[in-house]
Amino acid sequence: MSSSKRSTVIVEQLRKQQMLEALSRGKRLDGRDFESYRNFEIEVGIIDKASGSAKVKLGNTEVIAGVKVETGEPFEGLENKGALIMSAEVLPTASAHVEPGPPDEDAIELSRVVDRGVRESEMLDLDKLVLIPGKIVYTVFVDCSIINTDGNLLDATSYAVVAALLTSKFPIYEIKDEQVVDTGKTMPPPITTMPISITAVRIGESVLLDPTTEEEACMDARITMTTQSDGNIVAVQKGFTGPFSVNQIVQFSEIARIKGEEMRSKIKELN
Amino acid sequence: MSSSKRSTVIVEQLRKQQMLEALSRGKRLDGRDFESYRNFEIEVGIIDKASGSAKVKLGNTEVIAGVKVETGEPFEGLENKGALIMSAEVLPTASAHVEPGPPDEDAIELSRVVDRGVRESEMLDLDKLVLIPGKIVYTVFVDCSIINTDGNLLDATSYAVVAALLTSKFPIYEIKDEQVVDTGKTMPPPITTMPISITAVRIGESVLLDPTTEEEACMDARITMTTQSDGNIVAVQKGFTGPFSVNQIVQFSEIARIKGEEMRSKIKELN
Amino acid sequence: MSSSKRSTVIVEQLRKQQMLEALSRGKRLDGRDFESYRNFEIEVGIIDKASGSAKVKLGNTEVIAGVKVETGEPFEGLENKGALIMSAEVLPTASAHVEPGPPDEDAIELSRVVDRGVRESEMLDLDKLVLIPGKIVYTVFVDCSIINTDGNLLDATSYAVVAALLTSKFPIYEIKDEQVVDTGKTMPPPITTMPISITAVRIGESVLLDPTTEEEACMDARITMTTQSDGNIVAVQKGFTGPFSVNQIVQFSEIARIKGEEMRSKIKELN
Amino acid sequence: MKELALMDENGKRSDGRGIDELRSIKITVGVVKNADGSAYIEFGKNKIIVAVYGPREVHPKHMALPDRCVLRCRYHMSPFSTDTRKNPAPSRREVEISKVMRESLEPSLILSDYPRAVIDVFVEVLQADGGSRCAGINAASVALADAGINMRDLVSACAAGRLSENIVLDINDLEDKEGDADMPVAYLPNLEQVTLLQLDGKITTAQFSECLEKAISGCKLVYEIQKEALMKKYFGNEMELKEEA
Amino acid sequence: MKELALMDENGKRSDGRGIDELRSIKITVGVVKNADGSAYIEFGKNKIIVAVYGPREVHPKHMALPDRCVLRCRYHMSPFSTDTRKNPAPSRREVEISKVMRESLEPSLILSDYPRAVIDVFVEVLQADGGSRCAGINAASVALADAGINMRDLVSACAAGRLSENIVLDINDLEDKEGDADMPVAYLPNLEQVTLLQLDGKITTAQFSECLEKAISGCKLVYEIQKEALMKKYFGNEMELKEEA
Amino acid sequence: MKELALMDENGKRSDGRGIDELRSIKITVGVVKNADGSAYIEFGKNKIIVAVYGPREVHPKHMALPDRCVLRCRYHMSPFSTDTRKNPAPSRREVEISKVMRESLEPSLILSDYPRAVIDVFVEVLQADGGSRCAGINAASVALADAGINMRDLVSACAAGRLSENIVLDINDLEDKEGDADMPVAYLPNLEQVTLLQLDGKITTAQFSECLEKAISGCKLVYEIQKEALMKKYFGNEMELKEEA
Repeated sequence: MSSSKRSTVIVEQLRKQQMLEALSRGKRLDGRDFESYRNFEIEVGIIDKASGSAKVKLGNTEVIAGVKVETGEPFEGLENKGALIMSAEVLPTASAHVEPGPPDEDAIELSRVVDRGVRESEMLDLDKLVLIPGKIVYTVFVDCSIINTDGNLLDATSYAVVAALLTSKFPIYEIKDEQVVDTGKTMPPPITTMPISITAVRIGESVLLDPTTEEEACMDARITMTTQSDGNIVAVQKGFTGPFSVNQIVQFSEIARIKGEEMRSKIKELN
Repeated sequence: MSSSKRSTVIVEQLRKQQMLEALSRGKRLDGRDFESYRNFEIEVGIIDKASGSAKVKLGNTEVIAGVKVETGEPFEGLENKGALIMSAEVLPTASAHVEPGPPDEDAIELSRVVDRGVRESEMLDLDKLVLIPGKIVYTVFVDCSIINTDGNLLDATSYAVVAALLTSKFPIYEIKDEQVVDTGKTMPPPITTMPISITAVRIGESVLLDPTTEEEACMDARITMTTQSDGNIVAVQKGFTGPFSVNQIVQFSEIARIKGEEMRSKIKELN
Repeated sequence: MSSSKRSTVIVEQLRKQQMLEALSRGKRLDGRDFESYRNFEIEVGIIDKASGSAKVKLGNTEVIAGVKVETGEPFEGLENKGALIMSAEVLPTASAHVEPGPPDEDAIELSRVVDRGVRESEMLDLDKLVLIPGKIVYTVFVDCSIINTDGNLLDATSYAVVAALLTSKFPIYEIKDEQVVDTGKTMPPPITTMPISITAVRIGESVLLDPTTEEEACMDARITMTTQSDGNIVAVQKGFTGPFSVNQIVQFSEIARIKGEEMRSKIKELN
Repeated sequence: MKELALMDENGKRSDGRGIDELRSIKITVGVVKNADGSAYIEFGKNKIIVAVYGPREVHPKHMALPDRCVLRCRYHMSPFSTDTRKNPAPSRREVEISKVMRESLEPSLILSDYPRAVIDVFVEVLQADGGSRCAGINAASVALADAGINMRDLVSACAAGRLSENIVLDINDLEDKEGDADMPVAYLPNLEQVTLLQLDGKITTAQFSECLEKAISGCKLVYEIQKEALMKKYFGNEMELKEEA
Repeated sequence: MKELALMDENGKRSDGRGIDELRSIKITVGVVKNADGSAYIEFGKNKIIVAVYGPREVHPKHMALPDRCVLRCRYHMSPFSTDTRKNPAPSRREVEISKVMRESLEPSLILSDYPRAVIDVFVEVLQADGGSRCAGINAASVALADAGINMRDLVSACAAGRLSENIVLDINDLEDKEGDADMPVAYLPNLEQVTLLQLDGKITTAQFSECLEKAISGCKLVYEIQKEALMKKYFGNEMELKEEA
Repeated sequence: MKELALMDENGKRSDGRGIDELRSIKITVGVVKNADGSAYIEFGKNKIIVAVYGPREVHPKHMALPDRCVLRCRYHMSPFSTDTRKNPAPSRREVEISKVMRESLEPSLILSDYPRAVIDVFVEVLQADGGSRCAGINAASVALADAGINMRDLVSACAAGRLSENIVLDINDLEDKEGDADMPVAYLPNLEQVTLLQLDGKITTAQFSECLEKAISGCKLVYEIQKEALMKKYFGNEMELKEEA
């Protein structure tokens, strides 16, 4: 059951007023302008035991994504496609407010929205990950561990997943006598496009990209939009309890496309 | 672990006294005599996606049963029979006192007693629901959602299950090359009899059929008896923390048979 | 998540002082000297439905172990070995401080340390419990129910497991037409050695074998060492929050070997 | 090939509707006797029942908020609601929908009027078709009104989507699975605010705006049906009198 | 064919018993050292241990009842108790039996004597045969007496059932599985009240009464064994003295 | 055959190390921004991050201890940390390691300095090699120091083990699986006390002492690396100045 929450960080009235005042002057508390992302680092291949991995730092937010490739049965209704399974855990290391345990609704929403971007863009060509149609397919696990939180988990996780997949080496499996054999060789994954999410929050009338924890604590509403390499939109998620006007959404969709293209180039470069 | 409960509805002393007084004059608070059931409606076929379904209203108690038919492995020890699986959930819609979550002991008892009536009467001839003996059989799920509670969930659920099964159309599966194939055709289920449960509560020395929530809040003990079409008894369950005398039980067994026959005719008519 | 505990039994300061005083005079509260075990009884074959069983009483500590033998798939990475699965439950009967529910960290540690002694000593020759290499093997469940606790659950459970395995009769399974068939005959299990654990606690500078609940409530640290028939050590586990000196550990290792041999003879006799 | 199935040469969709046509919608208010407010909706083949309990005391008490009411929402599918039997344990999908549903309803409610209390919204999908979250929001908002909760506006929800080159209103199950994009939207018609927005599928920026506008036009149609259902319950007799007059 | 297996031409049952014969029953009182009361029962092949803790403080405190004692009961099967290994997690069957067992014991106890407290009854089935719930109730009632809980009467339990045309006493495992009906009953012998009654199988109304009477006659036999077990613990020496005298 | 793989004729191990050689170890302090203390360790192929939160208030409050601080510890493996994907739910192995890890850290801390508070130690294994519990303890102790918790000593941990006739230091993954015994040890170097000791495998009493001594010698080597890492964080500039001078 979903329930209204106390703010995860108690925002002192003073601090919130300060923020609104700064925003009214077009400035954020950390000095960025509304459409700037924080510093951004990606390191790939950090987990040798994974088929692919990436660590993303977005300001102080830090996420690791790892890709594991196994074989298994296809999903019901998707018998001729490889299986893609994503999860995200906000580790209790990540902030003083995380309890260890199974993922809560925020972590579930997080992994489902990231999943949607990858799945709907068909970033991975799952048709190419079938060994025996209807029976044995590649199973691709993408698991994310959030190590430190400072806002905008969604984009940080999304970039880590994309970078980990892009730089993966998938094991090549073969079927011999109806048995799966790991050939010991690897191949690049069948990548078709690069989905990039862009997230903004609305605080009063201001719409800010890449919010920090402090900004999320003051937010009225959140929106995430994922575009693929050709600029088409593949996933949108409005979050939190406040509304957006149609105008705000349409304007944001343009920003998300442009900014997405910018981030896409950066991630390509970093790899 | 089973634990004594607070009464689910706090009965004011006054109201309970009022009830005992009325009962001493042979009358119930809603005007019924002791052996009368409340108004009773059944609607069948309400869920197109189910193989069978029924909604029962018994006074203000409202239950939906849905039948789903799939194929699967038989149960251990019952290799040559179809598998019948029942569940019941008291939805949180049903009253201010229900918490969402996995079924508690009351819901488990409910579904197990309803199940016992269907299973012991052999209402469904499970011998006829085998595809490959010992390997693949029909799996019949009967799931019940209780939407509103006003007492006597057991009978309402039991009638919903019987009506849903009676009016089901089972898919016809065939085995081709050791694989299950859905032929797209349907058949009536192999029905042999109609189990009907009758429930009473004892309040002081009075034994009342078809109790309301208010009456259950005052009850000392509960008893349910299920008979099949030929009048034989197939399941009995005493419930709650008070005892019955042998005499009360034997008298009730006669009432359950007669009243069961009456309800059986009503349900047949309604279909 | 593992958490510091309140003492399970609240030790009155007086009682603890009394214990330290007695220990300083080389005596325990129940009169034993430091290296003595309590009275010790084993009864085997008490559960007819199990392939093997044993009840151990060690003072007032009472444990039942039961062995069940089935067939199943081997563990990943151990394709050519039978599967051995151990569990232990401290029943809520066992003391006023046990809550019913899934095993807590103490019960998990208990069963894992007992398991380690059996597994590392290769007491059961799992290579001999294979039916179709890589596909079907014997699965040996050893489940322990702790009925009453008075300290040193670890040794009591360990002895119960050893006695139950030693006196088991395993069903003989055969493969016919790729199907498992129970021949109805039995065989003795493939036993190679007898692992025996010895447990001590340190209270102040005293190291006592076979502690009671009262002594465990005063302990600074605990250590368990398991030796096999040839005197070699196969498992060690330091427990609780206090440290040991290297000297204490080395001295204890000698005691565990000698005492282990003594207990081994006793268990052999009893069978 | 795919497009042929979803839209014929006359612009008719697989279920016979035109591009801008809603499925048939029927809302009944006050269907769960014990609840403080309730509604039943049939939206295409969706059959959904919503019960509202509250405002009432929060248990456990430390969940209460000093300055406003807690809103809780459960979206749940009955095991018989789907083509293949659904396991009754809550899926990750149900957890996410419960969350976005709660968030889409919250802006419509004046929660500061009920400090330290809780309002529970239980959404039970008896039969699921495409768009069950929108249908559920529509029924939930009516049920909240039926419970007499102070509101700024009703929440009306409807999806639009893309079938090949066409942006169409109110995606059904088949169109959701076989179509190119699905965008559920919830809207406060008087306040002109969007409280739910999701998308999966592929769509250009231009189509995105068109799709959003279309979904909102659908919300406005739904709004009328919601109001009518409430009128019927509360002024049913008067309405009949007027019709007679 | 089936009847032949369960009853021979001389009216002997598969385990050699006559129609009205109980399996062998052995009850020992005070077997769990730490418990406030305890009992061990062998009832046919059933081997069951029961420990009672309480009356004691309730945790969490809000579970307490102001006017009487809470009774809690857990029926649990050890993994090695059954033919095939039992998963240790509680099954739906164990949940139901815990409930009917608690309800069958509650009328025998004067719970108003211990307001705000709790009594816990833990029933562990070490080996299961037909009739484990009856055997468990018998041991539990003795363990409650051993714990010194104020009681109106002991609860005695026994099943009867139908094997073809015969109503027989105390159904065993094979008879439960292959027989035609099984009816476990718990009874307060002095108060003449039935506190547990279940049935599964097929039976006429006439056979139902006969079966109930037979089960109660079994309860009365069990009652004597329960009393004897308690006497042996509490007056063991005196009894021996008398025998010697 | 087995020995050949684990140790060659020149006394070199499968990864090229000698008998008394540690794998390469790298510790970085203060890597998790939000934590009160943190450390990252690479120990062979182990990659482990530890965050410490506290001393802070306990929730729920009844968990608090009146005379000292509660220490909590979670050892957890990321799903991608192992050769085959690890299910994220905590395994029995993780539960045991969380426990022995907590117990190995507790003697180093002056918990009586923080009555009624809690300290949480979260150990996340990003990549697992043999000896992850030792590596985790080393990082955890440094993270506790980084959090400014009052300590008697650092805890240093290292395993030794037996490969055929040789007792070797710091068992790696392959040696753990194929070797003959593995003994993880944690040690307070200044207080000369053992706070973790486990063993699995086969070993004589004589080898046991040798193995224990060898593990402790490893702990002492690790201790220097731990201190250096802390120095680098807290006196990094001074150290560089000295080097320059």
